[in-house]
Amino acid sequence: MAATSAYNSPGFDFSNTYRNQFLADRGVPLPKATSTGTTIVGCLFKDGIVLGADTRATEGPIVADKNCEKIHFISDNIRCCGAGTAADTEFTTALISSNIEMHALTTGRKPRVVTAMTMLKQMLFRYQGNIGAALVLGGVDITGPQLFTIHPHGSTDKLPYVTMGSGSLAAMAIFESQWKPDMEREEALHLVTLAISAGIFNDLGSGSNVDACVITASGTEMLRNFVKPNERVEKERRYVFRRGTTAIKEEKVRRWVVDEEEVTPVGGEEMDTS
Amino acid sequence: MPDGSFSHPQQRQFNPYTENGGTILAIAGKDFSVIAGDTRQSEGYSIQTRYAPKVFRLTDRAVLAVNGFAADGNMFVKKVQQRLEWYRHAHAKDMPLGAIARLIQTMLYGRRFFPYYVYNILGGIEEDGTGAVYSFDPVGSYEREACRAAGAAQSLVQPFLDNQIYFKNQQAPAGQSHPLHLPLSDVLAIVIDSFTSATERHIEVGDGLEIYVVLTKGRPTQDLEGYRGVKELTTRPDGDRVFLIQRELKKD
Amino acid sequence: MDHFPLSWGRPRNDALDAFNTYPMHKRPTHHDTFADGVQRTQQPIVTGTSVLAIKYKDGIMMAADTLASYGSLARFKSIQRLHTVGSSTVLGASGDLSDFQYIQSLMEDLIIEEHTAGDHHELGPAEIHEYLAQVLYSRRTKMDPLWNSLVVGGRKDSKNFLAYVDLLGTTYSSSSIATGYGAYIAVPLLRNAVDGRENTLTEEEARKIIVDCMRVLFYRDARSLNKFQISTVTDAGVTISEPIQLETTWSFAEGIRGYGAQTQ
Amino acid sequence: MDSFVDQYSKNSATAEIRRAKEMFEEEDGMDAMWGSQAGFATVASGLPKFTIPAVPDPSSFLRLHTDDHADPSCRIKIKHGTTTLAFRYQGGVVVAVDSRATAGSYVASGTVKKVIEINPYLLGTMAGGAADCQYWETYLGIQCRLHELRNRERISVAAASKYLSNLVYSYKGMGLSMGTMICGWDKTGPAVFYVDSDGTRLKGDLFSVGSGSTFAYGVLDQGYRWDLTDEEALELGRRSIYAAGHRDAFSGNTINLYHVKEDGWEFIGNYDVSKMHYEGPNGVGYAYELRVQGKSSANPPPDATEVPAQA
Amino acid sequence: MSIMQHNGGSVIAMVGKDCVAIASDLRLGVQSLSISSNFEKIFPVTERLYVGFPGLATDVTTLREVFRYRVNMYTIKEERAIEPTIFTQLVSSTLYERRFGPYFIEPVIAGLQKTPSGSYEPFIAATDLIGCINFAKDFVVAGTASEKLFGVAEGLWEPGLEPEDLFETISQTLMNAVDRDAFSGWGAIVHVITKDKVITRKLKGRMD
Amino acid sequence: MDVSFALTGKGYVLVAADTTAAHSIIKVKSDVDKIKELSPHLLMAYSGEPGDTVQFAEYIERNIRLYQIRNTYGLRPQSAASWIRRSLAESLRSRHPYSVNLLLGGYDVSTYTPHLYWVDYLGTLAEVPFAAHGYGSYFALSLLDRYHDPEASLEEGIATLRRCIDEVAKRLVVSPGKYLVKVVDKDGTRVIEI
Repeated sequence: MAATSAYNSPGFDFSNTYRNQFLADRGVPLPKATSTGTTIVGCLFKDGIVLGADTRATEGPIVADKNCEKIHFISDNIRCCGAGTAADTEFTTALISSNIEMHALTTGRKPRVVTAMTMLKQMLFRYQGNIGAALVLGGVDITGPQLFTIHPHGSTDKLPYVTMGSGSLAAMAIFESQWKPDMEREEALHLVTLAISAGIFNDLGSGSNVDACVITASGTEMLRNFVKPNERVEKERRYVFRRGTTAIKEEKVRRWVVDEEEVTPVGGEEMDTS
Repeated sequence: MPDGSFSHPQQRQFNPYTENGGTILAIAGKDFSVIAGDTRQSEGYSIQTRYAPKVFRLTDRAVLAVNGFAADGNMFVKKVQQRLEWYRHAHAKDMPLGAIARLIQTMLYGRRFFPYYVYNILGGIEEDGTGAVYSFDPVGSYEREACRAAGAAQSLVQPFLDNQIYFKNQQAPAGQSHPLHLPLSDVLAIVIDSFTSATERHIEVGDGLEIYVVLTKGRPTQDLEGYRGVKELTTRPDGDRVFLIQRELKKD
Repeated sequence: MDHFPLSWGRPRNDALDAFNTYPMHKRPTHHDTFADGVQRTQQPIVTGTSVLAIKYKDGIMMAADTLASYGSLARFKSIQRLHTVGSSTVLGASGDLSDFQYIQSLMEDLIIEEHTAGDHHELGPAEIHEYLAQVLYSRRTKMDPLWNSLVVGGRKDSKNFLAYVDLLGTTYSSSSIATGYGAYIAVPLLRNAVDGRENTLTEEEARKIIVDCMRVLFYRDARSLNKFQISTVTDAGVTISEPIQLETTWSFAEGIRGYGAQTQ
Repeated sequence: MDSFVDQYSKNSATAEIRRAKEMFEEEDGMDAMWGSQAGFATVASGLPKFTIPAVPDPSSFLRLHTDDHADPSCRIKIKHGTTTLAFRYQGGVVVAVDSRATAGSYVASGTVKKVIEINPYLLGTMAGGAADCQYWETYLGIQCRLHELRNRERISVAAASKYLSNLVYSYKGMGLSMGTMICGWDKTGPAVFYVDSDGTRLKGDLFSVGSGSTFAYGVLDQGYRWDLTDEEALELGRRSIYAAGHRDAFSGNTINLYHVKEDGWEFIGNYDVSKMHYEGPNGVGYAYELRVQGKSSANPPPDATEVPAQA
Repeated sequence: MSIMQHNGGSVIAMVGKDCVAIASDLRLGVQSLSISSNFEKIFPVTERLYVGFPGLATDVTTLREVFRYRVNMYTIKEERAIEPTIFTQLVSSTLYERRFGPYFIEPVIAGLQKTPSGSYEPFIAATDLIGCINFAKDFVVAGTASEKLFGVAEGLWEPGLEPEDLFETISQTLMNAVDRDAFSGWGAIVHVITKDKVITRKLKGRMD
Repeated sequence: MDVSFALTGKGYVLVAADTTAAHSIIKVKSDVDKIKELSPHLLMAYSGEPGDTVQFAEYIERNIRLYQIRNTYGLRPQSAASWIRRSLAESLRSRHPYSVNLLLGGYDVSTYTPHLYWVDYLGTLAEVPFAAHGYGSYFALSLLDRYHDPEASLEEGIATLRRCIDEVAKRLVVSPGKYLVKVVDKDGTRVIEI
């Protein structure tokens, strides 16, 4: 803790690795991070790109987050969907978003999708797959609509319709059977919804709602919770407890001054035991 | 290689078990018993079918729920049913609940060294007319309880039942005590809420819900009349009565 | 048995710790053997890929391509993987084909035996399925599995029957079933098209659904072939078509350039 | 039809189904599955048979799928964890057990009956695999009854425990897990025998078995004397199980207390560990924190005016 | 047994009407052996912001020190108290920094966020051990009893609970969940944070 | 197979540790002092990986001393415990971590309060009224739950400690033969014969 700044120097800190290895050698398995089972897709249409994602985050078989956001901001005209280790997709896209902003400021031009793609693949390649981010990158720039997938090891693909995540096969089946070139916006949005829904209903790792994002030359429209097919039904009864149900050993109350005009001094701590 | 995972080629290649998800639970009341299970059958991240029953009527007063590896479970239920049939032929009556429980123990223990990967819960009415639930581990240890959840989401559901059925950690209002048995309507509400909650948080639970209700002989049935999705399965007019309630669960 | 307090009652690994001298903080390293096993490694040799089947108004329809793969080699290109059993059942198989051929001969025997009993009772799809489930389950219990995923479909007494059984003896029935890669790729499409419409779909519509799915499977399953057979079971009996050639389009590939910045 | 061919053909359909049937009969291991003996036949007539998986090393197969320490993700979790104790004193035998069963970190049950009432004169305790103990001690109960019928006298504790020991020893190395105390009163007076699945059988005055046994010993050894009164003895048993329930994560929930006397055993009661902690059996909680409430280790000199609160 | 279960412990946070609550058990164990029944895992960050660290006990202490340092530096630099959202990002980035050698902690954050209009809004969040944030509107859980907590909370929680009702709901959720977990328990502590006060209560829970 | 105990009483902390140095199945020496006097009012019992223990204890001892020289006053027990924990936790992040379990007993002369800290090799710190390390803890903790009294006189404290030692001698397979017992109170630290 020699640093005097609240902010540490950038980059990963490996200081715990020896210790963790030491623990692992003692036969204790190390825990896993939240991963998103996930269905994410992207599809090209006449005027631009539609991206889609489900909103379930899982830890093993448990749903950790029912409504998380998997379509990440890169720049005004570029978005990126993430599958894999949740923290990795989050931080990788945030980092590239900031680099793209810097790049845009340096060059004074609107960022290109291919620039973001190159930054992402170079970063992921550098980490040799240890950063578990599988991404679908889409946007519209001066060269027109662009759609890429980036795999954790840094390989990329450029296709008119792409899917990623555990529900990718289900979503791809929809695309393979129904995609056609030069669709209208509504058509494309509907198709993406279908593809994500196929993931939601057929893949256990994906679930809850459909997020979509439409990017055209004229702007970006983020459709958060575009379709909500899985709202919880109302419970059969209420479970509010009578006050005093829980047995207490001791109680401590700390009061804060809220109203600053109040002149009377307020006791900092009062204690009563019940 | 001292890593404890000694194994032989055959085991590596062929694992005779798999896991098919889902959850079951049962609650016993004073003069009724409720046994429920979801209907999803999955393997890995795939849903194999949205309707595969996990709860089976054995007699008019005994219902068995099985969970774990579906092939083992189905085969096990078939064998129990076969044994009960034989018993019927020999005794001209249904086997009593407590005896079925012991039968299930010996059958499970017969596979002590190659266990059935099955968690069983047996629910029904005892000979004295009280509701009962018996829960089993895969190799046959069992005990009679008032409520039990098993399967993929057991650790989500069981503490909720502890709280709502046994009133665990709840202080009763001064001068009062918690009821010993809950009414059927409350139990059904808790069962349905347990499953909708489990569906929210466990990926292997969902699609459909089947609730079997066994009522002791002569018990009024008005709390089931008009209940959404209920139908009667009773085979004999003068004995205990079995009802089935079917509900939908979320499909994601 | 292990008597150390932390692992009391658990089996002791005698190979590791013959004299009960287990060190305190050390445990056998974690390894998810279970997950490993589920991957079903390469025991099967010559294999077939997906089988698709759905229920429709007048019966059931099943399809499978005609490829037998030897690892990644497309070894035999006109193998039939649909098999008629009796007069109202069809059996589709993916997985090891020699095991399937054994099952076929079992089926022949079974039907002949039933026939020679002379009671004019014929095994229907439900009975065939039950039989297969018993056989596959008992083989798995002997740790000597028949390495197949089977789909049994049929129609008897104007009732449609469609069910699945695999090498572990796992069974289920559903209005649409697919094995192999089909479980991931075709099932979403089949469920969209069939669920809730089992009693209204015409044969035409059913055929279109099946062909569409076979096409998608051919696009995405590297062990598949664009030549397949369709079988139907209706009140009229079982039909298995001649191999059908799929029509596929690859035209959009023309427009794709590279994997990144390339435009030409 | 041609039953001869059928009998010897290896891969006809009937042969296949016959093999399947053989399989079932084998695994049920029952001679009579019919009639009044259905389901209990084996236990009544000779040693039961068990299905063994067709693998080269069945015990490692079993460990592969059931040992949650070697592989925490193993799916077939057999319940574990326990504290049981039994000791002999001038007034008989006190048997005390907890009631928790854990599968991995999950508390699978808090109401397990870990004292198995073999017959009115014999008790067995359960530690290790719950099913192993339940099954074999039930079986032992049958054998004890048969002994009575054959010999017109009750079986001695020594003989009963020897019977059990011989039984489980014949399965040694197969993966049974059980550590039990057979307690009773016979012609020789009160007796306690420890029997486990390794084949150990020990006669003794005082045993504690299970994951929490060390904690129970800690209290038990300090308070144990041969000439305890009944009251003291029961309190010692209860207090020792409480101590284990408190300190051992895999033990707890409730205490079941039994007393074996000359005329057979008596169930004394079921005590919630939490209630024992706060209130004890008669209003005084066992809890350390209650016992030391208001006490302080600080020793300020009498002239110190103010003592800052303890950090 | 995973390293996260070595010392045991669980934390849960819930949103109520203009209030939040955060609660944890008090056990410190070494695998099955319980060492201390007074090991707090929840620490105040500011007046209306608390953070809970379930996981490996050594990292609980270390991270508590790390965050006390970083929050103090923030306060000195910015001359204002850190807000829950900002603190959550700080937690997230601190953990992700150790992506390849993580602390074995899954923090849970609960507090009241000051809105531009000067009122306070409930805020809860949790992250996994490498800092992936889970913003929730109902409840967040972590620790060895997380599955059990999810199940009970999903059943008991409802929106718009008053502070006293929220206290009952979170206490019941926590106690019943940890009673089914071998590695959590040994008493519990609950903090209910409202605009003008923080109520801290120790619960009379099972001690086995 | 190290065993160490510590418990607080009225105005003191008793710390006991076995005196065996063992290599595998061999007892090399049977009068080893495993309790370091870190400062006039601070004792540290250490056990764990041979080599690490002494190296770490001496490192701590020197640094606590250095602090006292630099600042003219020593660290209070809480501060010392916190710093020692931190040193241990940080060493764990290095290539050669110290595998040492500690019991820290101190007497705070400004509040007249004895303090006892339990620290394990991972750097887990907990303040407790009594503590044990090694296999002995499996027997002693429940015993101390039952018999420990925070207001016990030194004689009573020693009697309780005796119980622990006897219990371990009775039940532990390879129980250590001899123990070294030290006490810290307002007058400083000293060895106690038992």
